[in-house]
Amino acid sequence: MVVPLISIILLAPLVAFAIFALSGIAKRTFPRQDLLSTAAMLIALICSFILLRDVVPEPEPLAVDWISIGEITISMGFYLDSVTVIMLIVVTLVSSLVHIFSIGYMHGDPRYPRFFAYLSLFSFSMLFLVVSDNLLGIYIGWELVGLCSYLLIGFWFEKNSAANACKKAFLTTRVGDIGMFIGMMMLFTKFKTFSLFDGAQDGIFTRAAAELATGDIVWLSIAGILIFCGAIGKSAQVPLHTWLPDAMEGPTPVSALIHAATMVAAGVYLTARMFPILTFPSSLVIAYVGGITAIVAATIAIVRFDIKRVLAYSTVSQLGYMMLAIGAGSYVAGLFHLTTHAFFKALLFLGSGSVIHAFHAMHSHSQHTHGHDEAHADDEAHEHDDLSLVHENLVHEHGSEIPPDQDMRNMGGLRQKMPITFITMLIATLSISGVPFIFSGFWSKDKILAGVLGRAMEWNSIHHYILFGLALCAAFITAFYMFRLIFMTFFGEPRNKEMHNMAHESPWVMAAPLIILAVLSFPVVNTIWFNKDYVIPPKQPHLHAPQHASVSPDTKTGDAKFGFSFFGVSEAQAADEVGGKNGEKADAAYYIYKRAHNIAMALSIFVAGLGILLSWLFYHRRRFSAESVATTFRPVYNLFWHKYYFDEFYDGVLVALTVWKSRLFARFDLSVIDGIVNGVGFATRRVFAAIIGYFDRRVVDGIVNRVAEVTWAAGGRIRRIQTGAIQTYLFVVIGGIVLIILIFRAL
Amino acid sequence: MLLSLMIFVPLIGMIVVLLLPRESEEMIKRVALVFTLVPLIIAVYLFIDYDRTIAGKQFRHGPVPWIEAFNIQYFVGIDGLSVTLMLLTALLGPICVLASWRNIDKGIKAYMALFLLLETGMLGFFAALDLFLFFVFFELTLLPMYFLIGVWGGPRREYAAIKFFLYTLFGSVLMLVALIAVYLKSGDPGARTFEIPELIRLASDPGHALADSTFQMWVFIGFFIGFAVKVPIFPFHTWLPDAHVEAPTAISVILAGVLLKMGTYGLVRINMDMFPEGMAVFANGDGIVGNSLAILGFVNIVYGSFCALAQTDFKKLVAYSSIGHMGFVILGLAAGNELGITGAILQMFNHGVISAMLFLLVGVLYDRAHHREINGFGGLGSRMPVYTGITTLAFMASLGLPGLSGFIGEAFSLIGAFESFPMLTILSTIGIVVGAAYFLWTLQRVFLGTLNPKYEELPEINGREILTLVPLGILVIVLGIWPHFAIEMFSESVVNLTTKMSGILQAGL
Amino acid sequence: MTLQHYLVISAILFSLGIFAVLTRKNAISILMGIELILNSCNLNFVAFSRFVSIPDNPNNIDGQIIAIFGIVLAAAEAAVFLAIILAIYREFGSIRPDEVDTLKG
Amino acid sequence: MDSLKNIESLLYFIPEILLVVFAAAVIIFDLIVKDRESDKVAYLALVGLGCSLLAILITNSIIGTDEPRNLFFGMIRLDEFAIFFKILLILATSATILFSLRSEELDVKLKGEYFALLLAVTFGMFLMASSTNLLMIFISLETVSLTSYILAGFLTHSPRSSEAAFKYITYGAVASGTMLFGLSLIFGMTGTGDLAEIGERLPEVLASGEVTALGLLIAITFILAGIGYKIASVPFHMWSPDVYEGAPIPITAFLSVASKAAGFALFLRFFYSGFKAPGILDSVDWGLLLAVVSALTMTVGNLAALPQRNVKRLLAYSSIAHGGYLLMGGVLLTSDGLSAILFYLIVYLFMNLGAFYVVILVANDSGSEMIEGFRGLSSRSPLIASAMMIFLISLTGIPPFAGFFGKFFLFKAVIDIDSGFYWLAFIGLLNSVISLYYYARIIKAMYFESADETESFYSTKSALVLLTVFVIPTIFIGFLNIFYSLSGNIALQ
Repeated sequence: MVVPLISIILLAPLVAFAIFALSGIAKRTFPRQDLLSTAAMLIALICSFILLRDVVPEPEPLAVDWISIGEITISMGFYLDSVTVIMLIVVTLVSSLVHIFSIGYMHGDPRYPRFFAYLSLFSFSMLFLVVSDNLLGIYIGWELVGLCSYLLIGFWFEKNSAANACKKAFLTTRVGDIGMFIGMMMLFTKFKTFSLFDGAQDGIFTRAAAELATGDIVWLSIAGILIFCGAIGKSAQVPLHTWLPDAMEGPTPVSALIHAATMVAAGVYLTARMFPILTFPSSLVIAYVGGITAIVAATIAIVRFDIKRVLAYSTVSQLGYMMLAIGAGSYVAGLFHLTTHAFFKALLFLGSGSVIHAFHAMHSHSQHTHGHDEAHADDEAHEHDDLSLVHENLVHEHGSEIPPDQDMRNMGGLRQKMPITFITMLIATLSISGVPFIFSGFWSKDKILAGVLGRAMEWNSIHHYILFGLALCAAFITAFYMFRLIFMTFFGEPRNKEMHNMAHESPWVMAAPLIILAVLSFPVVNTIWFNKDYVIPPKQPHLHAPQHASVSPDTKTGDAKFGFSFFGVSEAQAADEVGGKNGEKADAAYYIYKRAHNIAMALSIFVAGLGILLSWLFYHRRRFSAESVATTFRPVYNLFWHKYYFDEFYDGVLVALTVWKSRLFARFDLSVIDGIVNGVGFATRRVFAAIIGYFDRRVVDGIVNRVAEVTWAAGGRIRRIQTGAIQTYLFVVIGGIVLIILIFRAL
Repeated sequence: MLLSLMIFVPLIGMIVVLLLPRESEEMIKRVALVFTLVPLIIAVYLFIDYDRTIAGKQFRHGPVPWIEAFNIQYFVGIDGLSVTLMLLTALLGPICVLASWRNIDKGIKAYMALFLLLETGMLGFFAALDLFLFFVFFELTLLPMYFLIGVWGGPRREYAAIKFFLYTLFGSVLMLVALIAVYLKSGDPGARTFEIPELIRLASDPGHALADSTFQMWVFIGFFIGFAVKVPIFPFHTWLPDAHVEAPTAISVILAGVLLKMGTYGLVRINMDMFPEGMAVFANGDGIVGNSLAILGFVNIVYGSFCALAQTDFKKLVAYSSIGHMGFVILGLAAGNELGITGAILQMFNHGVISAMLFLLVGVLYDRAHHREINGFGGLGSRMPVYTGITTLAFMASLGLPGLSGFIGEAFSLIGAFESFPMLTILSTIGIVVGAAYFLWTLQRVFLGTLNPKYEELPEINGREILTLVPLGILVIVLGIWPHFAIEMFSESVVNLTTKMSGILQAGL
Repeated sequence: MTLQHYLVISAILFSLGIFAVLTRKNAISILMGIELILNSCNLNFVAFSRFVSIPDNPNNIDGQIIAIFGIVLAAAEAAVFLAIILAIYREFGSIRPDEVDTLKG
Repeated sequence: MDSLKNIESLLYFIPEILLVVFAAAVIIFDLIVKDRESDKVAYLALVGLGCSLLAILITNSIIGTDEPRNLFFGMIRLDEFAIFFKILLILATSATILFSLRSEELDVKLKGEYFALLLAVTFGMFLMASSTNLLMIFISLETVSLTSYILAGFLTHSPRSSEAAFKYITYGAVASGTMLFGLSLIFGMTGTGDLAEIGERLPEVLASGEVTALGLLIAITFILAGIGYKIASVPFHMWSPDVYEGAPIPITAFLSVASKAAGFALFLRFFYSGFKAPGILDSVDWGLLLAVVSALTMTVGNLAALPQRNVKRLLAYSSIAHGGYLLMGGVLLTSDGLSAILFYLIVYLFMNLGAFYVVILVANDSGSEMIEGFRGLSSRSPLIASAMMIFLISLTGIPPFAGFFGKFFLFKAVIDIDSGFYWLAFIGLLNSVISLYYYARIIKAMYFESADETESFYSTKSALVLLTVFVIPTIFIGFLNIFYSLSGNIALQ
C-alpha cells in the first residue's frame, strides 16, 4: 500500500510538469496547466494523508539497487518514518494552497502556464528529497529544488534584478552544496554506501556507530559539519544567507512556498536526518550558526520597510532557530518548529502577497508583462553582467527603490479594507511571536527554548547558556518586528491615500488558502508532535557530553507542580527531550528538563509579551509614550529611535561607523558578506579567469608558436648556407669530411 | 562480421556519394543520411544484444591475416566500453548530417564524403583489436577532420586546421614509436604480434619482456602523450578552442562528441589495460610522480573552467568547458577504483552527448544571429522560449545537475578519486562551482534580462534542429535517472581493470 | 722509393687539387684541380698494385687497370666539363664560378 | 663461388646490352626519321626499356631458382637485389620519358639524343646496382654522373639549366674524385678490388695492425663522399636543390628517384657485402656515423624545405629528407633494415614521381613552378588536386597511404631490440611532423585558397590516366603483402 501511494505522490506533479515540457517541445502549451498542476498537488496531498495512517516510527527503507559495480552497490529508495510523512503532508499541503492562491495571484501573466509547471517540478523535487532514504537521493532532490528555485526566482527574467537574484541564489547555495558533496564523499569512502538506514546492507548510521566504537570522532565531526554546509546554503544561514532576501524578486507565492515553507526548511530537515552522526563538536557548530543567524536576521528585519524583505529576514531568523534546536539536541522541537513555521510563514507571505496584489491593482495590467514591480527594472540595466549583487541590496534597502506596492510606508489602515487578510495575518503574527497557549508557534518555540536550556542545565555547559540567551533575544526581537509589520500595514492612518483607495480584498481563490493556513496556525492540528510515541528522536551515539557535564543530585528537587499541563506538556515533553527514560541518569535529566521547561516557558511568554508591548507602544501609540519609553528602556529606545535615520543611512551614510548592533549587522550583512561574495565573484571572473585566459593565449599557445617560429627560423638559416656559390658547397664537403674524421676517430 | 559491416558501411556510403553527380545535393544528403543511419541501427542492435555478464570481447571478426610480414591482422571486436562509445558515434552520425543539412553552402558532396570517411575511422578505432589497425584508424580520422575544418571552417580555419593536424600528428608519432617498441618486445622475431588481447595477456604475465615495469613506464608515456593531445590534456589543449571555434557546427559536435573520447578510450584500452605497471607509476599516489595523472586531471578541471569563465565567445566557452569536463575523466581514471573508472567512462559518454547538444545549440544561435558574442545577446528567453528551455537543460546537464546525466559521471569520478587523492579531489570541486558560474552567467547574458532590440524578430528554433536535439536530450535525462543501463555494459570490464590495478598497487606497496 | 713516397706525393697532389678547386676563381682552374685529384688517385692505384701483394695472386695488376680507366674517365669528364663551361659562358658571359649563383636558398 | 668468363656472362648481360643497342638505335632513328613532329623516337626508347625489362624477367627466371651469378670475372653480380633495382630503374626511366613528352618546358620532339642519354644513364645505373668491384663501382658511378650532367643541362638557352649542369659537374667531379681516392686507399689496404674479398681481408689487416682504424675511417669517409653525393645526404647534399631546381622537371624527377635509388643500391652493396665483417664494425662505430648522417640529412632537408615557395625546390629538399629516412634503414646493417629500404624505395618511386608529375602539369598550365600555381586546384581540377593530396600525405607518412607503411617499416628497423637508436626514430618522427607543415602548405593552396584564374585546368585524358598509374600504387601498396615479402626475400640474400 505504501509503495503505490509514494509513487502517486511523486509522479503526479512530475507528470504535470512532463506534459508542459513535452507540449513545449511540440511548440504549443497545454490549455489548463494551472488546473492540471493543482489537481496533481491535491492528489498528492490526499495520498499523503492516507499514508499518515499506516506508518511506523522506524520502518525498513524501501530500496532498489540503482547501480552496482563489482561489490559496490548503490541503492535508491524511500524511507517513510513519521517525520517523513509529516514533511510530506506539510509540503503537499502548503504547495496545494500556494497553487490555488497562484491561480488568482498570477492571473494574466504571459507565462502563466509555465509558472504552474515549475511549481509542479518543484513539488516533485521537494517530495523526492523528503522521502529519499540515502544521501545521494537527498542530494539529487536537493539540487533539483535548487534548480526550481533558480527558475522561479528568475521567473520575471526581464528584470535584471530578478536575473541577478536567481543566479546569486543558485551559486550561493551551490557553494554550500560542494561542502555537502565533500562530506558525502568522506562518508562514502568510509562506509561504501550512501543509504542512511539499515536495509539490505547496513546503513551509514549503523556503520558509523560500529566504526566509532573506538571513539575517534574527529573525521566524523568534520564530515558532519561539511554536510551541514549544504544546509547553511539552502537554509540561508550565516554567512551564506544573503541570497534569500534577494530571492524575493520571485513572485510572492514562490516566496511563500519555496523561500519560507519548504525548500529553505530542507536544510533543517537534512540536519535532522543526519542527527545520529552528529558529534558534540559538530552539533555545537550547528547550534552556534543557528543562534547567530537567528539574531543577525532578526535585528536586520527590524529596519526593513519592504514587507517581503521583513518576512524574508524573519524566515532566515526562524530557520536559525530550528538549526539551534537541532544543534542543541532538541530534535523534536526543531522539526516541530519547522512544521508550525511552515504554516504561519506561508500564511504571512501569502498575506503580504494579497496586500501587494491589492495595491497592485492600481498598476496597469500591461505591467504584468514586465512583472509586478518594474519600478527598478530599468535603472539597473547597467549592471547586466555581475556575478554578485552588493549593489542590488543597496538598491533594495534604499527606501525609494522599494517597489511601491511592497513598501510598508505606503500602507497602513488596511484593517477595514482587507479584513480577511488582516485577521489571518494577525493570527500568523501572534503565532510567530509566540503568544501563549492558543497559537502553535508558542509551543514549538517554547520546546526549543526548553530544550536548549535543559541541555545547558544538564551539562551545565556555558555554550548552551549562551545559545539560550541568543534564542531568547531572538524571540523578543521577532515579536517586536512582526507586530511592527502588522501595525504599519493594517493600523493607523493610511499613508498613501490614492493607493489606499485603490486597495481591495483579494478574490476568494486567494482568500481561501489564507483562511486554511490560519486554521493551521492553531496547535490543534499539530498535536501529532505531542504524541511522544509517534515521533521518536533517534539516538546520538557520537554525542559525548563535555567532560565538565555533570548531573548534580540537587537538580532532582525541582517541584513538578510548577508549570502547566496543557496538551500534556512538561512531563511527557520533557521526557522525550531526554530520548526515552533510561535509568538513573534519565531520571535525573527528566527533572532537569521539567524545570528547564518551566523556566523557559515563563521567560518566553515574558519576552514575547514585552516585544509586542513595545511594538504597540512605538508603532501604534507612538505619540504618547516616547519619552517614558526612552527613559525606561534606554538602549532599546535608542536602537529604534535611530531607525528613523535609516533613509539617510541608506542614502549614503553607509561609511559612518555606528555602535548600534542593528546597524552593525545591517552593515555587516550589506558590505562585508556581500562584499566578500562580490570580491570573490569579481576576482574570480575579472582577474583570475582573465589572467588564466591570457596565460592560455600567450604562454601555452605562445610556447607552441615560439617552437614553430624557431623551426621556421632554422629553415631560414639553412637556406642562407645554400649561397648558390659552388665553392661554398665544396667547402662544406671538405669540411664535412674533415669533421667526420675528427669526430669519429675520437670515438 | 556484423561489426565489420557497421564499420565499413559509411566507407561504402562515401564511394556512393563520390559517384553521385555534384549537382544533386538533396540526393547526396539523403544518401549520406541513410548511410549514417545503418550503423546506428546496427549499433543499437549490438547494444541490446551485448552480453553484459562477461567482460571479454564480443562480436569478434577476425583475426584475418593482413600483412604477414609483421603479423598484422584485421581483427575487430567490442567490449562494453567500445559498444557504448560506438553507439555514441553512430548516434551523432545522422545527427550531424541533419545539422549540416542547410548550413553547408559549398561542396556538399566532398563534405559528406569526408564525413562518412571520418565516421568509418571513428567506428573502426573503437572496435579495433589489433594495435596496428587501431593506430591506422586513429590516424584515419585526422585527414578528414583537417579538411572539414580547413575547407568549411570559419575565418581562421586554415590556422585552426593545420594546428589541429600538427598537434595530433605530433602526439601520434610518439605513439607510433611506443607501438613499434611494444611490437618488438612482444616476442622473438616471427613470434611477434600486434593483437591487443594477446599483448594484454603477455604484458600481465610476470617475467615477460612486456611486463617489465620500466619498459611499461616509457611506453606508457609514449601512448599517453599521443592520447593526451586528443583528450586534450593541459598543456596540449590549445588546438581545441581554435579548432572548435573555426569548425562548422556538425564538425564541432563530432570533435567534442567523439574525437576527444578517442583519447580517453585509448587511455583506458591501452594505457590502463595493457600497461598497468606504467599506470601504477603515475597513479600510485606517492610524490609528484605518483600523483601526476591526478594532478593533470585537476589542472584540466580548474584550468578549463576558469578559461571558460574568461571567454566571451559562446563556442569558445563550450570548448573550454569540455577541457574542464575531460579533466574529470582523467581524475577518475587516475583513481583506478571501480567508482572512479565507472565515473570516468560515464563522463566520456555523457560529455559526448552533452557537448554535442551544446555545440548544436550554439550552431542554432549562430545560424540566426551570425555571431557568437555572448554579451551581444540578451533577453532571448522571451523571444525563443523553446530554444531557451533546451539550452537550459543542456547547461544544467553540463554543470552537473543531479538527475541529469552529467552529474553521475562527475560525482563518481570525484568520489572514486577522493579515495585515492583526497586533497586534489577537494580542490577539483572548485571546478564544479566555477562550472555553474560560467554556465549560469552565460544563461543570464544570453537569455535573461531585457530583450536586445536587435533580435526582436529572431526566429524560434525549427523542427529539424529540434529533431537533432531531442534524442540527445532524452539520453541526458534517461542516463541521469537510470545510469545503470549504461554502467552494466562495462561494469565487468571495469572490475577487471580495477582488480588488475589494485593488484599491482598492492604489490607496489 | 718506397710506397710511402708515392703516397706522400699523391696526398700532396690531392691536397693541391682540393685547394685549387676551393680557391680558384676560374672554372678552368677548377677543372685542373679536379684533374689533379684524379691523378693523385691514379698514382695511388699504380703504387699500390706495385707494392701491395696478396697471397693468392702475387703479381696483381688490378690497380694499374683501374688507373687506366681512371685516365679515360678523367678525359671524358674534362670534355663534358668544358662543354658545360662553354654553355655557362654563353649564358652568363663569364666563367667565374662565384658569378654563377642565380640558384640559391 | 666462381665467377663466369666474359663470353658466358653475356647471356646474363642481355638487359644492359639491349639498353645500349636501343640507345644507338634511337639516335640513328632520330637521324633517318623525317617526321619531326612525331614522338616515334620516344616510343622507340620505351620499346627498348620494355625489351630490357623482358630480358630482366627472363634472367630473373633463370637465376630465380639457383644461386646468383658473378659476371665478367666477378666485376658485376646478378642477383635478386640487382634485378629489383633494375626493374625499379626501368619504371622510373619509362615514367621520365612519358613525363618528358608531357612537359612543355622541354621541347623533346627534336632531340633523339635526349632519349639515348636516358637509356645510357639507365645502363649506368644498372651497373651501379650490380657492380661488386671497386673498378666497376667507379666506372658505373661516372657513367651515370656524366650522362646526368648533360641531362641536367639539357635546356640550352636556359641559364638555370646550364648553371645546374655546371654546379652538378663541378660538385660531382670533386665528390667522385674524393671517392676514387678513398677507393684507392681501400685497394691499397686489401690489394684487391673485389668487395667480397675486401670483406674478408679487411678484418685480417686490421687485426694484424697493418691498417689502423683511422686509416680505414679516412678511406670510408672519402668513399662516403661519393655515395653521399649520389644519395644527397648531408653534408654532400648541397648540389641537389640547385640542380633539381635548374634541371628540367622530368629530369629532376628522374634524379630524385632513379639516381637516388641507384645510389642506395651502391651504398647497400658496398656496406652490406664489403663492410659487415665484425672486425670492421668494431673498428669504427659505423652505425653511429650513419645514424648521425641520416638524422642531419632529414632535419636539414625538412627545415630547408619549410620556407620554399618554389614547389620544385621544395620537393628537392623533401627528397633530401627522404634520403635521410632511407638511411635510417641502413644504420643497423640488418636484413630487416635492408628490406625496409627496398620497400620504401618502391613506395617512394610512385609517390615522388607522381608528385613531380603534378608539378609538371601545373607548370604547363600556369607556366611557373611557384606554389601560387596550385591555388584553387581543387576547384579547377579535383582529380589532379586529390591525386596531389594523396602523394603529399603519403610523403608525410600518414595512413592509409603507402608512405606510412614504408616509414613504419623503416622506424621498426631502427628501433630493433635494444638498439640504442630510439633517438634516431624520434628525430625521424619529429621530422615527419615538420614535413607535414610544408606539404600542407601545398594542400592548403589547392583546397583552402581560391584560384587566381578561372578558366578550366588544361590537362589531357592521357595525363589523368598516367596520374592514376601513380595514384593507385600509392594507395594500395601498403595493403599488399607481396611487396613486403618481396623486399624481405631479397634482403635475406
